Amino acid sequence: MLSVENLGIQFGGLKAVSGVNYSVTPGAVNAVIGPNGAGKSTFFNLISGFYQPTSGRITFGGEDVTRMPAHKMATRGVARTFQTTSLFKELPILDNVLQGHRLRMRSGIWDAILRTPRLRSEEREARERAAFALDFVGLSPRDPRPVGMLTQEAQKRVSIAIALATDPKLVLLDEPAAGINPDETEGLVRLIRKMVDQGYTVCLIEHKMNMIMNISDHIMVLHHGQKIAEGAPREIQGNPAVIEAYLGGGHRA
Amino acid sequence: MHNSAQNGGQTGSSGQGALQVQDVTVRYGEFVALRNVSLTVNPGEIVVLLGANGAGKSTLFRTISGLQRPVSGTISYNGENITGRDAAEVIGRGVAQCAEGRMLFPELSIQKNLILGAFIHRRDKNGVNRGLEEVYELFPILRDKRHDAAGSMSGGQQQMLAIGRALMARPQLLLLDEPSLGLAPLVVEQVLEVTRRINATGTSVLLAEQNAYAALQIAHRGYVMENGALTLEGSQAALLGNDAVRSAYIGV
Amino acid sequence: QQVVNIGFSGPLSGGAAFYGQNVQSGIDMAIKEINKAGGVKVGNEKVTFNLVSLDDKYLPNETATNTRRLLQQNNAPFVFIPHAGGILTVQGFNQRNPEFLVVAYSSEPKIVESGNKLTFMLPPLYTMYHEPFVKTTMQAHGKKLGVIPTTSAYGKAWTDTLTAEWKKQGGTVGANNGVDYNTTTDYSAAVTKTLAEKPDVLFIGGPSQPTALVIKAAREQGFKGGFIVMDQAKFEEMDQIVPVSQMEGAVGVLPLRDFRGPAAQKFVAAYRAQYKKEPTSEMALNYMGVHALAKAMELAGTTKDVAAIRAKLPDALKAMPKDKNVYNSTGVDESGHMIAQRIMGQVKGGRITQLTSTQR
Amino acid sequence: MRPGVVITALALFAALLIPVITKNGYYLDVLIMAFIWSIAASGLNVLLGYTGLLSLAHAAFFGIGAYTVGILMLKHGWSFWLAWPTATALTTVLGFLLGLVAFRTRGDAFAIFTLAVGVIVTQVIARWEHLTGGRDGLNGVPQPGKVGPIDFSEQSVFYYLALGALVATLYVIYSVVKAPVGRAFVAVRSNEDLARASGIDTFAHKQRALMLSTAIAGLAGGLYATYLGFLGPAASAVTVTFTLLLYVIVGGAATLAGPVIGAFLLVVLAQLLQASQEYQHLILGPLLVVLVLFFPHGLMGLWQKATRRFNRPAPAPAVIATSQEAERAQR
Amino acid sequence: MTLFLQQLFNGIALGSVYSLVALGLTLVFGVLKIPNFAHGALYMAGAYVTYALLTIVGIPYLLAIAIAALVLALMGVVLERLVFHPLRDRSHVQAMIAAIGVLFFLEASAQKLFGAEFRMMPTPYGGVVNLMGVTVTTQRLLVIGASLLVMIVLFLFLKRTVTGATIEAMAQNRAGAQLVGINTNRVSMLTFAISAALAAIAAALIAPIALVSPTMGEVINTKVFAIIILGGMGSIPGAIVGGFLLALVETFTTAYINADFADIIGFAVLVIVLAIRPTGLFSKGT
Ligand SMILES: Nc1ncnc2c1ncn2[C@@H]1O[C@H](COP(=O)(O)OP(=O)(O)OP(=O)(O)O)[C@@H](O)[C@H]1O
Ligand SMILES: Nc1ncnc2c1ncn2[C@@H]1O[C@H](COP(=O)(O)OP(=O)(O)OP(=O)(O)O)[C@@H](O)[C@H]1O
Ligand SMILES: CC(C)C[C@H](N)C(=O)O
Ligand SMILES: [Mg+2]
Ligand SMILES: [Mg+2]
Repeated sequence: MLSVENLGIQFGGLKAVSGVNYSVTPGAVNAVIGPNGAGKSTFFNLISGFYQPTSGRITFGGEDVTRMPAHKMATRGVARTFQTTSLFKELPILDNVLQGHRLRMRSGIWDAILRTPRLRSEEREARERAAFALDFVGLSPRDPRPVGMLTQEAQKRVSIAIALATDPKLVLLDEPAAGINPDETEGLVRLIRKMVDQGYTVCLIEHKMNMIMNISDHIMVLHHGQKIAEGAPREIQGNPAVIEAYLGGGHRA
Repeated sequence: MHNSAQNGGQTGSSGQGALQVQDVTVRYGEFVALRNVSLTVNPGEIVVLLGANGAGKSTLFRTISGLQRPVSGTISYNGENITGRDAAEVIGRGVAQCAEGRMLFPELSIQKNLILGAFIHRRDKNGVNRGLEEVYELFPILRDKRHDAAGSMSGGQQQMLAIGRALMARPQLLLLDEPSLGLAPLVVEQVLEVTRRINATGTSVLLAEQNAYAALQIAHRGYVMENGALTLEGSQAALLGNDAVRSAYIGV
Repeated sequence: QQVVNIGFSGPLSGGAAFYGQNVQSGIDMAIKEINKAGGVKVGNEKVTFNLVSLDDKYLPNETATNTRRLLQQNNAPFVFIPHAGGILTVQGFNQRNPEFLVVAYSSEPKIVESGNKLTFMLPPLYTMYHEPFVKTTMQAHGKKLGVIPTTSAYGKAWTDTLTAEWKKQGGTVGANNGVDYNTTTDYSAAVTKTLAEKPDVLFIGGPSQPTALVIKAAREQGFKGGFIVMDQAKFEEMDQIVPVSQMEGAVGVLPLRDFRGPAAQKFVAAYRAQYKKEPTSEMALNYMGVHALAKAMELAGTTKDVAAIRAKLPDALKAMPKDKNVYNSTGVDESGHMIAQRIMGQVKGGRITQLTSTQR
Repeated sequence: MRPGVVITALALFAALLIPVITKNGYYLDVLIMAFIWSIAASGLNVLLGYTGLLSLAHAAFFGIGAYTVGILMLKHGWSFWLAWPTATALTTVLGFLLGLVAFRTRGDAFAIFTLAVGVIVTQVIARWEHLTGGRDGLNGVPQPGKVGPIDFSEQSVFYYLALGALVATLYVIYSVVKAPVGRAFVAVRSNEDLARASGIDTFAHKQRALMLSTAIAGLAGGLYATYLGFLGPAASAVTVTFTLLLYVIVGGAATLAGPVIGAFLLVVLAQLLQASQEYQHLILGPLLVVLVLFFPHGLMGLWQKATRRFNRPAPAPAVIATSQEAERAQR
Repeated sequence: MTLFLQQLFNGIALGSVYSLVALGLTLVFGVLKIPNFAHGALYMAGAYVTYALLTIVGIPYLLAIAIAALVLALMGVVLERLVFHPLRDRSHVQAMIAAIGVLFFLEASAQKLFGAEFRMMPTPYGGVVNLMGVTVTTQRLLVIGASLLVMIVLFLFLKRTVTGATIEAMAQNRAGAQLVGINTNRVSMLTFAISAALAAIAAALIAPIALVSPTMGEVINTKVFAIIILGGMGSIPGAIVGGFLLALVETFTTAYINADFADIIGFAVLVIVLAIRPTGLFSKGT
């Protein structure tokens, strides 16, 4: 699975992430928490290839992927969602999810013009995959509306479906429960559980502590770009450094 | 649970700093961002607006400030209808906003940011200078860095500047949109403390927060917004005691 | 009673609009004159003319479309075109069905070299100016030539042949510092560079007004020598921009108004009265072109058979009324080129005077 | 059957019949030029409409295509049928090379970068006299030779060649945009970061879109050269790109028919306005403003609104990010 | 050496005009994010208004420039209201197309009103001074002096006055400007007014050297776009530095290579700069 050594990135003078050593536990829900600006999203950006680290090493499945660009990371099996729901807004659900399978296709312009058998078989496969992903998250492929018009909750599901359509091994979810109500959060928790049950590894950033405590198998806490704690939910909840930095003095969990 | 503004200073909705939002609906294109939202801020109150990311808090704030036009509903301030007025006019009446994303002028100096905050009082030079003094009093760090570009400061300092700039308009009602965003817990406490002090001088405050626990500590009343609609309202104590609120916004 | 449409496709908007309008006005004037006189008699019929002008913005593809429109919608047997690109383009189809006569106002040699049988070329070849221009200025000022003409296709062609002539007569030629007279904002940089070579004579020219500015810049920077002015620029337009005194020592085309001969004087007076501006050879040659065509129709006895009309052109120029023959043309040569007197001028002693007359 | 399909079939049928009905060289000329401009505008649409990238060097590729055909036929005696594909291949390769550098920039910077490239190409054409004839241009580019009994120098026959090229171009674009590769173009336009996160090699897809678009520009340029017979540097000028851009926007970007409708409308309009002479730009200018103000998605936008059924992507709303989006992207 | 100095002087004179025109364009881009392709047409209109005031009304040169600046400011406002304000939230391409429409209209109007011919703008500053072998014409001195003066006044206005600060504020954060009570509509109009006035002043200053014609704006248009891209879109120092840089590249190319290559090298410099620094010289890093 994915692991990082001494990972760091600097923006100008700001060390957004520094000296992080961490391994994702396969087949589990791995949570990353920490105060605003702690570097959580930056950490995701690093391990998904969006940012190039200024120090350290990233390996995935035994391969050194330290400077690999984002689209290649996706091909290796690292899929992600964004903190602010990010979709192909003017496209309908199915087209959104079909984009997620593009990385598994080889057909290009000539296949399109000549309508090669490869194109047709890939297209069929993509549709099957999209149907599977949509079914997994509980959405219908037939909704013709642009996804920008769907509810927040449905949009979150679409973004997860896009990620699933890429055939990932590891799925990074950046605040998937932000912007949805407690009931919907329940649904999301069930969805994430189902993902893990089906063999996906999930890495998750969340501020909703009840959700985190209830769903995660393992938690890492970032603060000022550094890892200040790591462990099972129980340990983290009781960790004085975490309470001090994140949960807050007044927090009674 | 219903309105029980026990701590809310003087009641009555037409005194200074009184805001009444009635049945406001806002759309972005075909997306409905706010659905029939009604809310009140009484003079002298701190009212907190809780809600997750994308619930519509900022949209409501933008609408009150005149940056966004509602498709229906009315907003009145001190008994006067201000629905759909220009932002410049709204602030001219005493409603200032410290907006999400801070909305600073990053390349201008801190002092210039503050002076622009007092844009509506620009002819009153003495008043502007007095305002500057007050803000510097409140946030001494801003005085030290007053010639630096706003964008060069750390997030927390920028947040102070954003609040300071809103105060320069000498508002009777201050809209604070997630002032704790991106701030370390310690700074959050500081900001909330300042909010309390501003309120103590008679300014009403409408405060949007995700950091519900901390916000509720200083609020008199609060509302909960979900998916563009208000789903709960109540006093500080009532909200703190509510299970749904605790599970959704505080964590158990 | 028949009305024959005469086509014109030239720049009427954009940077070259002024030039296009000048040409157009010469054609227009001749047509009005003929019509006012009751038209011409072709066979047994009275024929009058109607000008159909289309804007081509100096773009060859627009010229082609315009020309097809003039042929199909207006049945025009003649199309006047004042730029080489457009002319060369329509020469690609003017000998096919329907046939039409291209009336070319451009002195680009390729136009007649191609051997197109249905082309009537109005201006004289510019190469006729070279020998006398070079001789005069080299004698008066010295053997070193500075080169700073416009970089249009026409300007380049002029430059090549003129500098060759200058060398042939034993002079030396500086670097080509040509600039695009249509787009340059400030000529001083190019002038400074040219003057650094300490030339005795400057070869300049493009549209009249920028040409005058180049003279102005050269004089400001202390240039004392003479100028060879390309025939595109007209003294009578340049003196609107700079005083004649600054143009001292320049050779170029004699202004039409100084051309001796009754036809020219009559034309100048009539043109000024009608169009409230100074006529130049552009107007005059196109004016002659229309009169020549009218005469050729008369002689050929047809308004449709353009080959026959073309065949009668040499006779037509000889037979045409003397008071319309502004440049005393004596005919049209084999290749379709009008043979006319164009008198050269020079600025001497603060006045524009005749240089020498040559015939082609 | 969808109304769009019916209308397309009718339009194609009418287009096939026209040379049978009229031999008027002017009408055919206007239509042939409209076909050629439609092809070029469709190429621009691949990039601008579907992929969201504005290249202002489009006419430069049109010009390069035209000059390639012109030079090969005129100076080297090549057959059109060989020169034409060569020109198209060359513009494709040059598109690839442009992309290598240009895709370092984004948004407005990309547009202006390509603007500068366009200006340079025109200037080079105007100055490389030895090759291009410089400002004199190239004269006498031959017409396509005979193929069997078919004589392409016959205007009405050439008409079918131009029409065929347009139909083929539209078929290619149609096939591409509904295939995975073209869907990925749209993904790049819609949300480049998400596209990357979903494993789409956005650079490679931008390259493909650019190459397809420059190939089409070269194709159109080749037709132009052989049809007109004369080439000047003006054919590659940036003003030509702007004209093509007008066709795309007025007709409707990111739609198959938009650029064609725009080209036909404006080419015909320009001919009608010729009658009004000096007033043509006085009318055309304000007309453009009105079109943009009131038909933001072009004429096809109107059509889609009328026949809206959510199963097709809406036309590209904002091709270069609007100010708000740009601001957001910076944060 | 003299050649060098002479070309330096030529370059600075030309650069002041480029900078002035580019400043107007970059201001509008910075504040409104509109690439105003009609900017060159405003420049042209400014020249004609000055020309008309001088020759038809008979007003002295400097006064004519001032009045022309005011007239153009008004035109700028009208343009903003009628065309660009309604398009403010649309894509740039649409604003560009609309601007091209405006350009067509203004050029055609100029041709209709004044004819297509080049016109010479008279100036009272026809003198020539010789400094160390360098020819210094009074008009060029005026161009440099007046441009510098205008730039300084503009700078002081932007930096020292509250109204000026509103322009900068809006450029940096439109919503932020609205929030502090700045009437952004008014600032938009003001920006367009200043932009058009700057173009008019530049045109009126250079016209006695360069002639007046309906298409005079087309050439400058491409150049000033190149300049503001070179300098960084919306950057004020970028416009100034870019303007002088392009003018100097042009004059020195003319001087040491070939005049005919001035344009090509100017744009090549742009391409190279952008290839290395995609966002221009003075932009903040992305
Ligand atoms: N591209 C960038 N350039 C400069 N600074 C950046 C960049 N991306 C992130 N940062 C800075 O790095 C720090 C960490 O940001 P990050 O987005 O990772 O925080 P986070 O932990 O995800 O916070 P939140 O919970 O608010 O999402 C912040 O100070 C942020 O401003
Ligand atoms: N300009 C806009 N155009 C379209 N949709 C928008 C726009 N601004 C906001 N939205 C959408 O409206 C909804 C409400 O957004 P809003 O910013 O008001 O939420 P919020 O409660 O302030 O959230 P946060 O906690 O993230 O600040 C979100 O779904 C958002 O995506
Ligand atoms: C000066 C003119 C006679 C040149 C002409 N316009 C041409 O294109 O050749
Ligand atoms: Mg984050
Ligand atoms: Mg918000």
